Amino acid sequence: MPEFTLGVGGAAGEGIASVGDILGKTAARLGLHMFTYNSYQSVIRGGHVWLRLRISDKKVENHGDILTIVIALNQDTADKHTAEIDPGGRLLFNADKVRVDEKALKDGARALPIPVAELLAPFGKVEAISQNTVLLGAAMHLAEIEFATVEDVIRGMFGRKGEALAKQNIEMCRAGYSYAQKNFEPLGLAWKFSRKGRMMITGNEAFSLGAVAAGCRFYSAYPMTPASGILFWMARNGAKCGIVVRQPEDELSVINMAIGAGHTGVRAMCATSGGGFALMTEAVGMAGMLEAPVVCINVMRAGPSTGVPTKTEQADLNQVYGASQGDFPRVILAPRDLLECFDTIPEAFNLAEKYQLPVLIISDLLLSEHRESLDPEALKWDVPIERGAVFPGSSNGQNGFKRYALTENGVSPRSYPGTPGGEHVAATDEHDEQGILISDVFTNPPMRKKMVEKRGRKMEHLAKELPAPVIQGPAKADVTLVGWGSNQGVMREAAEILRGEGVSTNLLVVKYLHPFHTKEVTAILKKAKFTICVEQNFSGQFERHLRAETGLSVDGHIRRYDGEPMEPRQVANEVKEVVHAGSRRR
Amino acid sequence: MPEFTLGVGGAAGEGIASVGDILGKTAARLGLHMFTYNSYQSVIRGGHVWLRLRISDKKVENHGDILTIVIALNQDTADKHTAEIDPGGRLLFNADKVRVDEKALKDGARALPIPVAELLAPFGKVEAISQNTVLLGAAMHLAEIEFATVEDVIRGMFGRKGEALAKQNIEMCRAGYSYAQKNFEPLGLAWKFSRKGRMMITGNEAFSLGAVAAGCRFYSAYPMTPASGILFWMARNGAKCGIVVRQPEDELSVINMAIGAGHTGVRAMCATSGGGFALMTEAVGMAGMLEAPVVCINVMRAGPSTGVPTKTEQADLNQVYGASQGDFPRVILAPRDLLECFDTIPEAFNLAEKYQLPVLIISDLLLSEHRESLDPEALKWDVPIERGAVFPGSSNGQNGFKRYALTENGVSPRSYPGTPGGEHVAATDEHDEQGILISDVFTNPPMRKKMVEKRGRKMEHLAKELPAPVIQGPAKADVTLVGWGSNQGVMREAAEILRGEGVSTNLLVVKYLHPFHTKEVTAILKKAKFTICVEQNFSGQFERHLRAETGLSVDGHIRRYDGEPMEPRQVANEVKEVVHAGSRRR
Amino acid sequence: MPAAAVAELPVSLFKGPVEPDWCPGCGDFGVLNALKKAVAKLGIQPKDLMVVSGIGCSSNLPGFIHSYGVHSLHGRSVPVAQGVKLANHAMTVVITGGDGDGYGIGLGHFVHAVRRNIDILYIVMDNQIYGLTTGQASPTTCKGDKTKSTPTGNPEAPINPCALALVSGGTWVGRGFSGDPNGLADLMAQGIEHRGFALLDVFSPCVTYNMNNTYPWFRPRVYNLQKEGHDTSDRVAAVKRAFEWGDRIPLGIFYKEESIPLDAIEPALKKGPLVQQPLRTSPEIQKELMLEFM
Amino acid sequence: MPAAAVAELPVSLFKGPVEPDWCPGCGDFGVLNALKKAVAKLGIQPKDLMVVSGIGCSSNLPGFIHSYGVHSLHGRSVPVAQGVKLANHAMTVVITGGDGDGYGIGLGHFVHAVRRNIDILYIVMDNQIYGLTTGQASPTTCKGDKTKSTPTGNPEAPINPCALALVSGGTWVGRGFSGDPNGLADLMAQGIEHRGFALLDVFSPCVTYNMNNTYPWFRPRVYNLQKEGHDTSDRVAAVKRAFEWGDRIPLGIFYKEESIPLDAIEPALKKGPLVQQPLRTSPEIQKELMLEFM
Ligand SMILES: Cc1ncc(C[n+]2csc(CCOP(=O)(O)OP(=O)(O)O)c2C)c(N)n1
Ligand SMILES: Cc1ncc(C[n+]2csc(CCOP(=O)(O)OP(=O)(O)O)c2C)c(N)n1
Ligand code: SF4
Ligand code: SF4
Ligand SMILES: [Mg+2]
Ligand SMILES: [Mg+2]
Repeated sequence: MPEFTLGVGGAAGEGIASVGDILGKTAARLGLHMFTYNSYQSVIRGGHVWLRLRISDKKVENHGDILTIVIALNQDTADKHTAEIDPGGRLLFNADKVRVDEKALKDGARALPIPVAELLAPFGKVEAISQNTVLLGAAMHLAEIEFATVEDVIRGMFGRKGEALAKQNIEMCRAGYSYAQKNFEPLGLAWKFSRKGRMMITGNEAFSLGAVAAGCRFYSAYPMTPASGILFWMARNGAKCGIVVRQPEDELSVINMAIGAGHTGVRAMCATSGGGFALMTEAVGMAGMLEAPVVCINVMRAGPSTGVPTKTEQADLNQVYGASQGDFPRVILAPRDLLECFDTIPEAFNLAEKYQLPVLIISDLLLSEHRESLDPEALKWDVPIERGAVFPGSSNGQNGFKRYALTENGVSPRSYPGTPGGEHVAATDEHDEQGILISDVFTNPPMRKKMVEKRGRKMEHLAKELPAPVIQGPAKADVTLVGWGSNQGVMREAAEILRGEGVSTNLLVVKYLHPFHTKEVTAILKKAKFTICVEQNFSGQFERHLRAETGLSVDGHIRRYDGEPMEPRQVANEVKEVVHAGSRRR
Repeated sequence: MPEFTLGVGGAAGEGIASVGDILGKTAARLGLHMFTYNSYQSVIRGGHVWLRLRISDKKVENHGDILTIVIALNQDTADKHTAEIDPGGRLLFNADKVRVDEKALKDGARALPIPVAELLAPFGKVEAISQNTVLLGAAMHLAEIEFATVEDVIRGMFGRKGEALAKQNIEMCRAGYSYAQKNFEPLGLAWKFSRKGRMMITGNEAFSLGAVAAGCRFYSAYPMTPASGILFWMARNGAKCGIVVRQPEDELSVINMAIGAGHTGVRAMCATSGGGFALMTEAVGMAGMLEAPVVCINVMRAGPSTGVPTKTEQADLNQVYGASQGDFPRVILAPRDLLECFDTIPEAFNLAEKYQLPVLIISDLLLSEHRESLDPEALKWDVPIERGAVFPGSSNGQNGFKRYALTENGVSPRSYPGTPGGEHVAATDEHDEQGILISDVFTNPPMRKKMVEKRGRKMEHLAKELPAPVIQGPAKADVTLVGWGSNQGVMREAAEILRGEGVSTNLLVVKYLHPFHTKEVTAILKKAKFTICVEQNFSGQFERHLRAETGLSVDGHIRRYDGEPMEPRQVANEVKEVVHAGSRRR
Repeated sequence: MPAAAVAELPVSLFKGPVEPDWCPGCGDFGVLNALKKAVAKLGIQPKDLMVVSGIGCSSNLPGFIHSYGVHSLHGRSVPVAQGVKLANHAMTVVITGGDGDGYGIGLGHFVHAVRRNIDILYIVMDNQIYGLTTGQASPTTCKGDKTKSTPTGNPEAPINPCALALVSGGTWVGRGFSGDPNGLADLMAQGIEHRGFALLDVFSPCVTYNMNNTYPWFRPRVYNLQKEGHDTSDRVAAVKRAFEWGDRIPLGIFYKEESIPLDAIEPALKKGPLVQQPLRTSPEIQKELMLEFM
Repeated sequence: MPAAAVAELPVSLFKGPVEPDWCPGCGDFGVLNALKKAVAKLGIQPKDLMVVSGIGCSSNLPGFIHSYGVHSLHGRSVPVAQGVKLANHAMTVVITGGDGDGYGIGLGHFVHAVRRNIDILYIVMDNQIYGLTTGQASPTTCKGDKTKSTPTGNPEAPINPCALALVSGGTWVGRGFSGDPNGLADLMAQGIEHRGFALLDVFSPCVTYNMNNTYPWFRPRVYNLQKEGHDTSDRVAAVKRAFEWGDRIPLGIFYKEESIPLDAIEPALKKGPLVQQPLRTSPEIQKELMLEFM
């Protein structure tokens, strides 16, 4: 099972992302699988950017914890990462600029200097950033990636207008490739390229495509890392997909616009990160009260407050669960992998429109910004679109339309503005079936009670639609890992490692956070021998949520909150420690 | 034990509140106890305002569920409340305006018409509102309240400038009083007036006095029912207490100003209701990250969204618990009665300053707006004021002050701006001990981890300071009522009723919501035979909180969410039903 | 908005399901009546009218007119209305709210909406007070005025909403007075017909909490800009007029210009109202989108 | 602010704990240097200076100057700074932020702070772009300009921050250019010395994401108001100048007037900075407060 992981490091502005993009796309085209995670900082130039790209011929769901080839674009990278390279790995560096401490290398790892200036000499005066292309070329040779496909990828990236530039880049890359061919042994990965073309795509881009599939027609957002990727995609592609894309003055405006649009009958979505979501909470309650559909994504980053804007964390669950005052129905979904990013959007819109409520999606920097290979056939463009009960109109032009009719399942047919006979006012004050306020003049406690219950009933019915959670891996196991959202990728591989080491392990990763499958999850956890909650935060927000919903506590937990995503080997090791400590405690 | 409850009803603008104020103050001066609850609507004129005033010679903690005298200022009131008057009760009404359906009266209740126009004739042309004073006079006679004290109270209300007006009002009141003396039997309450002067005060006013006692020097707020009472008090009295009072453009500004002031070294507070608090949440996280002290009160009203602005509910617990993204320390307190409104503010400031974090107080319309008698001696003005670790200054004018020094208890000495040698930047980005950002240039995962843990440690130490919850009532009981905040008043009386009826009942009412006394509460609940959670909301937010913190579920619950506060008899009856149903289930 | 001339409708068609619960004499009655008159005159069907408001006494208005309406959050009517208009630009969208709602908590949205220039009429019932919350200072309360929140006099200078709109690129800026119902209805009709974001600030006295800016106070002071030959195409002159306060207070149109509203140039709206567009994209576009990632 | 003349301090005293991490050539370097120069010249001790910012490249400034600072939330620097000043009005409070921070998400706070007139200098590094989030349109991005969020050109008109301050009762309104460091330092010193809220909008080019409003674009266009005999006491003239854009763009002071800032009239501040007041109230006052309820 050939596989390797490349690390590219340098300062912001040194072209790290493009190395990852070219190599990643090439691998995907050749039919390999890839997963890349970019560790960067909240600074425009400088800092230490560190991208890891894992390429394998089987599906990979995280960036792993091996390091086969490192491209050091600056001294800093060599200093930081030389010692991390696996035995048998290689360090590629610009011999003119970077000095390597060979003693730091693990046994069998080797440092391979590339005479970049010499190789670039034929090109005349070129920008300093060009070193990345030369070193990439050298890495292609080591990793035995076919050069012809790289050529195609580079050409595709520059497009028709950039033919000359593309050519120059290809030649620079070839210079590195040829130099490496002459001087270094490849890693011996023995690929079999299926040449099945795969996409290379981020979670944010998958959300965007999902929105198109869902028939989203309105997208509003205010820039905020790590949610901005959706805005970028939408700004570029919205018009051709028939989507109105707006970046208004703040997040208050973002969600209120989206609710206005959603209320009017178009599918409207918005996204932000934790701080922006905090500003949106009041309007989430408004959507609950108006019974207006809206889909909102909170892409978590390391908090609290401004926190570490370019780092990942899963610590906004409390915020999303508690968004806005009062009791009202809402749905909270946490997609667990790239494909679910796509699939969750149509699902969210169907729930939002059928039940007329806000659907909140929780993602995180890891899920939203990582790049991964994806089969194009996996994207189900032809999803069912369910718009729920809609009033068709009538010739009655009088007052009296019951927008909030008391129904058995709590859902009252909507009347899109513009529909004859369906005139009404949707109000955030408590109201009666017609929407007439009952907060003024005579507060009507019995009607108030009915309206609270009507809204509440929607949740009971909705809950029945949601697919129940299932155990992944063996039905019976010594250890059950429990988690949510994006951690699935690392948890699955950790379980695999553990099973390989004789610790039978299965996992439960929850996507449907609210409403919660209390009965099903309780049954699963009660059967489990030893449960460990794995999550990317300090206080164990999901662990607490689990207890709130089931009354059950887990036997141990693994938490990380330094901003870096978990790695499978690290998790597997910690599981063993936790089990050991836990069984001693018993 | 003499006691009666007066109900006054009419449209907004008919002077209902002043009837309650005069009678309530009079009772308090005479040494009686009183509790009043005003049921009004979100409308400036009109609507149906319904004020209930309970007067007793023992302490009363809720408005009860009896109705002894009703003053009907309009037809609506007579129509709505005639049938509710207790046997033996009286309905007073303006014979010129209101018709009463005597058949609706319970046995032994009587309707007493007052010829208002005739009684007011001697005063010439007077405003229609004057009927309230005449009817009040009649009620004083029925309730055997001393007229001389009423005179004093009215005089005090109009102040020196209003002597003529006061006199006229007194005479109008006397006209009603004398008419009743001549025509009706009093209720026969046989008061013994201790004449111990008591205050009559609202929860919001108690919060305000508590702020003065705590040394609060900055108060900011944007008007929002039911929190506005604090702003009104502060606007009138702030200057003389040395408090800067500001009403800025919105709640975002409110809390950010307060945090700026708190960071600078003054005790700063703000208050709002649920919708305003939603807007404040991002800044709550900022206070957590800057480690700035701030006290913020969320006075709940019936939600979601604009909801029923003038009605009570306890449904903002999720919002306050989940306020802002990320994990950071915060304290959540829910005062349970009038006196605790006062006491909680100094306590909150001490916690906020000693642990440098946001302290969030949850109140509700019932607690904040009800009026109650209070012994002036009960107010502990001389509370301890603990400001926590403060850097005294030094001659070192260089960079290097460690504002966020890693300490054992997580608290690092603050340096008030202006202090020599303590210069630093407090940042919402993650930072090192000096406050230098670690989100830029090089994100430092080990330092990040230390900082998260440092902030987290504050909570552990703080938790040890908080008084543990105790069982009220007998140590062992068949039924244990569990609740939080303002419901204590009604729960205590319900328990008393139940005990009187042979159902041994005790109660646990939680004030310290976060951090939570998990160990102590678990011990109490595990010992309890049958637990019932009593709260004023639809979804059972506290019940879920309890489960999240202890893993324990209650055996039954009583919830109300039509906007009206619970009443003791209603709760007692529901307890019996729940116990009955629960024991059948078992 | 209505391109071709359409027949007038009876005002009674717009009678709402309940009677307004404003205090007797409140200026907002005049605004409500004028709005009904304006839309009736323009022949806008109730089904094609969307009235969006925030929270406040004034913001209760949508409940009192027969049409579509959203009674949104305090301060958020403007973004909600923009969302509505972009979702269905065939509708006539009118925002009705108060000075606290629009110029206090909602100020940022207001100024940005002006520069964004979506085709909406924004009517502010400016009573220079927070009515519904029983009488605190608002952003247009005059300096020195006593209110419940400023018992010793307001220390802050008022904002100037018309001037704010004017310097933010406003394409139609006017002011009305609920004491002049016909003039007001006429201004509303013009504001609706204007293509772009139109601000109509209306003096709408609060008879319960504002004892300074009352009907009798306004009457001798207000004058009509259009009667004094004001040049509505001169932005600087308009700003100068907007500064007038005290003895002479202008009503009427400060400024107007032909404009192409954002909803007319937004590419996704070229094919007609968004709400009428099909939800599926073509397989060609799907393919194109996927190819970008390969 | 400093009443009596005090000795100048060395600029080096204000050297921050770390080097700025802005892109080489970023306009914000000029703003930082000018601010250090200005406070050094005015003899303000680092301990008496509080620099408050929001979030953005520009908002990182407090980290690069030795003084007190709060690096607050995106858009919230203005309320935080007002809280600081009211808590300790003996300090010199300067806000430093970006155009997105102050004129986008923070616009409401900005305009209300102008009318509230608390003694603060607000410096906005206006690069007409969102820098830190990698190049989206900001509220001052020109119409038609292409950015990451407006790839086919910005359809919204920019706001005019100086004009907004002018029509909101601003008592000191100026504009600087980080390409003119001495002029900028001088404007900052004047803004700090002004008693009241002072807005200093500064053209501070983003060399990475704004390829339209660059140093070479500005240089031939900017001119100095004070060199052209502009009357800084004429508000309408100032608004007119603020409208100038294109071939001639004014720098310098648009308007100033003597003012009494709110912190000078706030009753609770009469006895000195709030932070220095004792926390206990007298038993007499306690009694008085209680008696009100009896
Ligand atoms: C977020 C939020 N803050 C505060 C309030 C309370 N509130 C309701 S109406 C209002 C002021 C209304 O003033 P204005 O807009 O001038 O309307 P008016 O009542 O004067 O017509 C306020 C502060 C609220 N509903 N929501
Ligand atoms: C509530 C919130 N929304 C969005 C962001 C993301 N954000 C950080 S900086 C910034 C824009 C900065 O632009 P500007 O103020 O002009 O500063 P510049 O970087 O251009 O100096 C944004 C949108 C945030 N931190 N908080
Ligand atoms: S309080 Fe004022 S604004 Fe509100 S309804 Fe009454 S008069 Fe009108
Ligand atoms: S991105 Fe622009 S504003 Fe930010 S540091 Fe670089 S040049 Fe300056
Ligand atoms: Mg108003
Ligand atoms: Mg900027």
